[in-house]
Amino acid sequence: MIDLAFIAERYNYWIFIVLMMIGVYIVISRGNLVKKIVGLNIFQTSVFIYYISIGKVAGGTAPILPAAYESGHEGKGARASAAHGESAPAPGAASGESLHAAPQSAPEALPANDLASAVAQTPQGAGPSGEAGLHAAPGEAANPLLAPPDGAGDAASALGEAAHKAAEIVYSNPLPHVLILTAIVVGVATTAVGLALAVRIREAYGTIEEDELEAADDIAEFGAAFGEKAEGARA
Amino acid sequence: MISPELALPLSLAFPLVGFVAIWLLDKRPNWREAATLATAVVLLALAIVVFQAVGAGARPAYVLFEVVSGLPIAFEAEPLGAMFGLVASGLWLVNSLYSIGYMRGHGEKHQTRFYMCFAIAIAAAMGVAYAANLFTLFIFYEVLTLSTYPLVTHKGDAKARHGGRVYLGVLMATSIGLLLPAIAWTYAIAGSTDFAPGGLLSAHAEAARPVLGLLLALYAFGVGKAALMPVHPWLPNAMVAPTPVSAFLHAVAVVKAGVFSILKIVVYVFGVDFLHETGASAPFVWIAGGSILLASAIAMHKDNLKARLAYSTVSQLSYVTLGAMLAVSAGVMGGALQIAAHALGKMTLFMCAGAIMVAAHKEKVSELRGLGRTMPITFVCFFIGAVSIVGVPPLAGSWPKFFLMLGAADAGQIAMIGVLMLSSLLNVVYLLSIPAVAFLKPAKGADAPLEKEWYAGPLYDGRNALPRDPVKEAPPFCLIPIILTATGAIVLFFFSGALYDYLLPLTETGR
Amino acid sequence: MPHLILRVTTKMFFAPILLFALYVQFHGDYGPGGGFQAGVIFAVAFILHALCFGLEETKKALPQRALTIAMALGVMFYAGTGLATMLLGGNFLGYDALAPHSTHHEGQHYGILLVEFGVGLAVASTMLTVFYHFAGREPEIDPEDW
Amino acid sequence: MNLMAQLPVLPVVIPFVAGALALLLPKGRAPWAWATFVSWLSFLASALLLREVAATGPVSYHLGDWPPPWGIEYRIDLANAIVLALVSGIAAAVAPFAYESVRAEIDERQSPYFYAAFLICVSGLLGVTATGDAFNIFVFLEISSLSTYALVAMGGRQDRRALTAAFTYLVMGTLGATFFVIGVGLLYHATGTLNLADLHLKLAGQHNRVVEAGFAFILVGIGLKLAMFPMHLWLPNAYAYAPSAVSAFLAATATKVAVYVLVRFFYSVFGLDFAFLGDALTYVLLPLGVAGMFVASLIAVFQHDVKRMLAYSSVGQIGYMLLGLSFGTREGLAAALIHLVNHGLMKGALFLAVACVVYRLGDHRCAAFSGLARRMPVTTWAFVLSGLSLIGVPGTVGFVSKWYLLEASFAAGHAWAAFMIVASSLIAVLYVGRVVELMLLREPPEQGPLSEPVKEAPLSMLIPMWALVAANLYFGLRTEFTAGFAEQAAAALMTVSGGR
Repeated sequence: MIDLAFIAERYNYWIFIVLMMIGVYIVISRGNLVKKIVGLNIFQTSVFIYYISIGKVAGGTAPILPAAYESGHEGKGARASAAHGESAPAPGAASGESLHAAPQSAPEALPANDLASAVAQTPQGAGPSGEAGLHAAPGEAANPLLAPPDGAGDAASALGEAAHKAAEIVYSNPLPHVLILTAIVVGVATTAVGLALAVRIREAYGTIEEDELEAADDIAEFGAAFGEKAEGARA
Repeated sequence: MISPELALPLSLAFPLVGFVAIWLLDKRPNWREAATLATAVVLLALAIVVFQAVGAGARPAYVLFEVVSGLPIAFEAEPLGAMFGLVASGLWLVNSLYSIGYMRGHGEKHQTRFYMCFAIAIAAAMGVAYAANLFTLFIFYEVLTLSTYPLVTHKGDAKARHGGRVYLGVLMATSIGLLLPAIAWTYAIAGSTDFAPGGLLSAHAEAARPVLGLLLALYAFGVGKAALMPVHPWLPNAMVAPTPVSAFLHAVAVVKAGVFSILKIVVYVFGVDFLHETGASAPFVWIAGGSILLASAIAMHKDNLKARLAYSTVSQLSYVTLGAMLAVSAGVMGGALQIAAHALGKMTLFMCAGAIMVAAHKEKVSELRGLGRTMPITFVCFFIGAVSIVGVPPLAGSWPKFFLMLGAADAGQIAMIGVLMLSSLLNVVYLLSIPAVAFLKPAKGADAPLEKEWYAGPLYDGRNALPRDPVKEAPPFCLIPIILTATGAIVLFFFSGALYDYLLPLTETGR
Repeated sequence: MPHLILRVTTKMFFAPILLFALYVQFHGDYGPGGGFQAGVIFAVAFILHALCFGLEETKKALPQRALTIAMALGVMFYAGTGLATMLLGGNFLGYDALAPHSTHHEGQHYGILLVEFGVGLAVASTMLTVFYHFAGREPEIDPEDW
Repeated sequence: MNLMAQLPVLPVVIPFVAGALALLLPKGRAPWAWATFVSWLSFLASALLLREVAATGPVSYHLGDWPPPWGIEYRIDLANAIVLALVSGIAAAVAPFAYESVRAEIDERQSPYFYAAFLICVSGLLGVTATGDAFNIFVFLEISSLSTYALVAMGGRQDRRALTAAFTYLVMGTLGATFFVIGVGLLYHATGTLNLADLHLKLAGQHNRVVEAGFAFILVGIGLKLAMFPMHLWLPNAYAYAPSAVSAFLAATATKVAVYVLVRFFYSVFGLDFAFLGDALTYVLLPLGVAGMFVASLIAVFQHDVKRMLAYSSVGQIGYMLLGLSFGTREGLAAALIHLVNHGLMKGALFLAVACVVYRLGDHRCAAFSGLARRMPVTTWAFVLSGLSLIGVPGTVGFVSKWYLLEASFAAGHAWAAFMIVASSLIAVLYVGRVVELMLLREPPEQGPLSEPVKEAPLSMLIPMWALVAANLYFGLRTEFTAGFAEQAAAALMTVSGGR
């Protein structure tokens, strides 16, 4: 018995798979170099969709602090922490518990520079700041820092309150976005290099159709191959 | 007197010193040859020191370093190795003398390269002789192959290239394709590749027994240098090389290294008793026997003198393999003696063939008619060498045959006695016919008038491409070595008893 | 000149686009934004300029050599920040080393600003370089072809 | 600043920063000198790192002071310390070599770009090796690949086929990287972490489709990157038409790093408890490795172009590494790691020798090698010696590799595999022997452009080339740095992965 609802509610994965297949198909079947790059882009984009899908939490909002909580650094810190803490795997995740396990383990794995208290005080450059792969670190690192600030002090109680309020909102997991932003950069760079190569190929061969390129190479090689055979025989 | 412990590594290092000296003296041929000879003399002296020490019961050893954990490059002299070392270094001296005469007589090119390669090759042969484990043996075995490749292809023409290709191809294919996995397998079973008295594998009988036959096959054919049929083609193909190289291949180092390795592997890796008990070697007795007869038969068809000698070598070396595979002490002893005896005999024959080439420019047996009268010394020596190989007393070649037959009887392989006898007969036919043609048949055919003309008329008329000398004996540098080895073949007959005693530990440790 | 409107519009938009790029750049510390987005927007301003005024005009304003330097500088800012933190005794990109005595991790702010600036610079110049190279290969768009 | 504490990140960061700086240098000698200096620095750092790791065990470095598993961790154990040393060592040899070679083959105006791309490529490869974060591997993989595409395409001035080769490489490489990133995504989906060590912990006991699909995607993605047969089609042309110095560097490092990533994922992340891995080893890696060994080597025999021949040989040699991996034993893993290093050394030396020939004769087809022993003896002997190493003659690193592979096959009970290995070595005898015979025993061409008298290559090329040849010989006899470390690394990896 096919559970249609089961299939339908995972439509994002179907989109991912379909796009991926389309992309790979174009890469393989098209002889035009630019079309190949187009296919490559579709393929990569499908991966972006997949990554973004797994970061989505049912009912969660984008990891941006609502204006109501925008009351200074503290709020933002709490926002960041909450965002990461509440992130949960998307529906269909094979083992959600491992993600949930991360938060619980956070307190005992206190960061070296005492980030547990720091998190309430400093914005942790959330998702969008991620740029290159190296940069994924902060976003990722913030992941477990959901724990309400346990650092004592007068500021702390206020902070805790703000954090508590912030924690009521469910956020999507920003880390996949960070990763995907990096992947986009890589993809853009790849596309640029690919197109540049296509341009150079067109200058060198006068065509960007794979068949014609191969034919041109074969003709050149055959001419050379004739000599090469003679040389080979002598050699 | 230098200590044997020191002589052992020195005998490996000294040829390399010679190598550098030869290289540096590239532009001064006389000094270069002097360096070769000096190296050979020193090497022989070192080999004698080791030989005597081993005879006195010592086992000089030297560990270079460990390449891979559990696999050191290590050397240890034992009777068989010491004997091989002595034979190789002694004959190398003779061969060097002869090379000088031959190479100059022939006006060969690239002589420096030639002597350099020789130096490396003899170092490798010494390495094989003194190797304390299979791993070391394999390393030097490969170095020997590679260093003789430029010697085989010395002429550099299409024929030499083809010969070299077969030479390298067969030897590399067998050593990498069969010998190397065999060694690795042995290592996997025994955890070491050290040569052990009584046999390395016999100590791990349980693990070794199921694969014993396969392993033995890998070794027997993997040591391609032993030229057991069907891995023999490299040997006839290597005949394109200059004669000193052929002599080196056949008598001094290469095939000897092959059969030496087989003997050593049978004695120290498998263990004679272990093989005897399991009977794993029985099929190889037949293969060796077949190889003996087949190669003899082929040799009879060959008109080219060197090719005939080459097949004779294939046949004679299978004696050693046969002796090893009989897996009884008399067989092993026969094989060991055959190494020395055949070395002297075959060396003589090859140098004679070379002398004939230098002096008369003849390569074919049928062209030798009447040549015995103009080159009597050469052909008398040839006769001695041939008779020794046939196995007639009082020449060195008779003892190995005696022990091999004894071994065949011990092992219950009565058929092999027949094989050995038949082989002797065939030897008579294809070897003794050569001096017979030279001495007894009068010179006739197209060559004869020319010869007369050489005696009578002007030696060189300017139109002839080659300046021809009248046929006379080869230069003394060629002749002296021939006489030396021929005498050696006679002397060895009388000293075989001493050699037997010397080699006795080899078979006793097996018991 | 039929494309006068485009040119005038471009002139009007040019500066705001740059300004917006800078906003996105420096707001990245607090909200959505950051070097990559800012860099792209920054580059867009010049691409628009080139589209309307011709590549040569844009190249006069922002020569290729400057872009090459900016690209390298961008990476240098990024990696240099990392090196600076290393020199100051922290780990690579350990921003806290930038303001070691701060009680609220002020270093993190400095670090992220510097790094994002580097990224923005690199992205903008790379984008423009790519554009220059592609556009430069075709003949200039003739005003009559509009 | 405590230099030793920063060591794990230095080999990666130094060339990265320096690559950007190289862009600013004027054309001519400066970029080359800078690249050489930097690659030596990087090698020094890697060597120090190797020494430290060998002495004190794995080193962990927390990028930006964020602790793992949340921050990016650079985790250096012996396995990647060896690969780091190999990659930076080859870079340190190729960089000084490159000056003359590049000047002859590449437009001089491009030289700053060339050296910038070269350094970034080095940095990327080192980054892949050093990092302990799955996504970071992807990023560095792409950084190195992108610069590689550019480097390969720079051969277009000599032969326009370099452009199509680079394009094919780009398409295949991007497909591979994207597959890899899908695989990483699936693993993240299943575990919520990207740190390799943490992934291993969280994956323990998980045997579901998500993890299996992730494994498959990673295997295929990295398989494309490492030119696993039959996904090798991009490699021969890319290596054949790239500038010679680039060919040498790539052949010695790029695929090796990919093999390392495979090892890392197999043994450090999935572990032998992951049943799917065992199947993949037996039914995918083993047959493909053996097929690659034979098919690629056989194709190599029939090549008229020496660079293409060596490229096909590389595909075949990768087969050996995969075969070693596929046994799933400590010995097999050690053999794969040893061959990884050793093959880098020998292929580097061989390609450098070809580069010398290209420099003087402008051709890398067989005809150019005819009679080379008379014309360029020093280069010829370098080629011969490293060719012997490729065959696996004792006394060279090739032999050490073969030995360990054979030992591993027997130990794993795959005696037949041992014979496969030696049989394919014999094919290597054929293709190496063909060129060696041409060089040693033929006369130089008598007419045509190749017949002009040529000198030996300049010293700046000979010295780095012979340094690699010497390494081939030295590590063929003294193996404590290669085999010794690789065995320890394999033992450590096996402990992690729960194998024997």
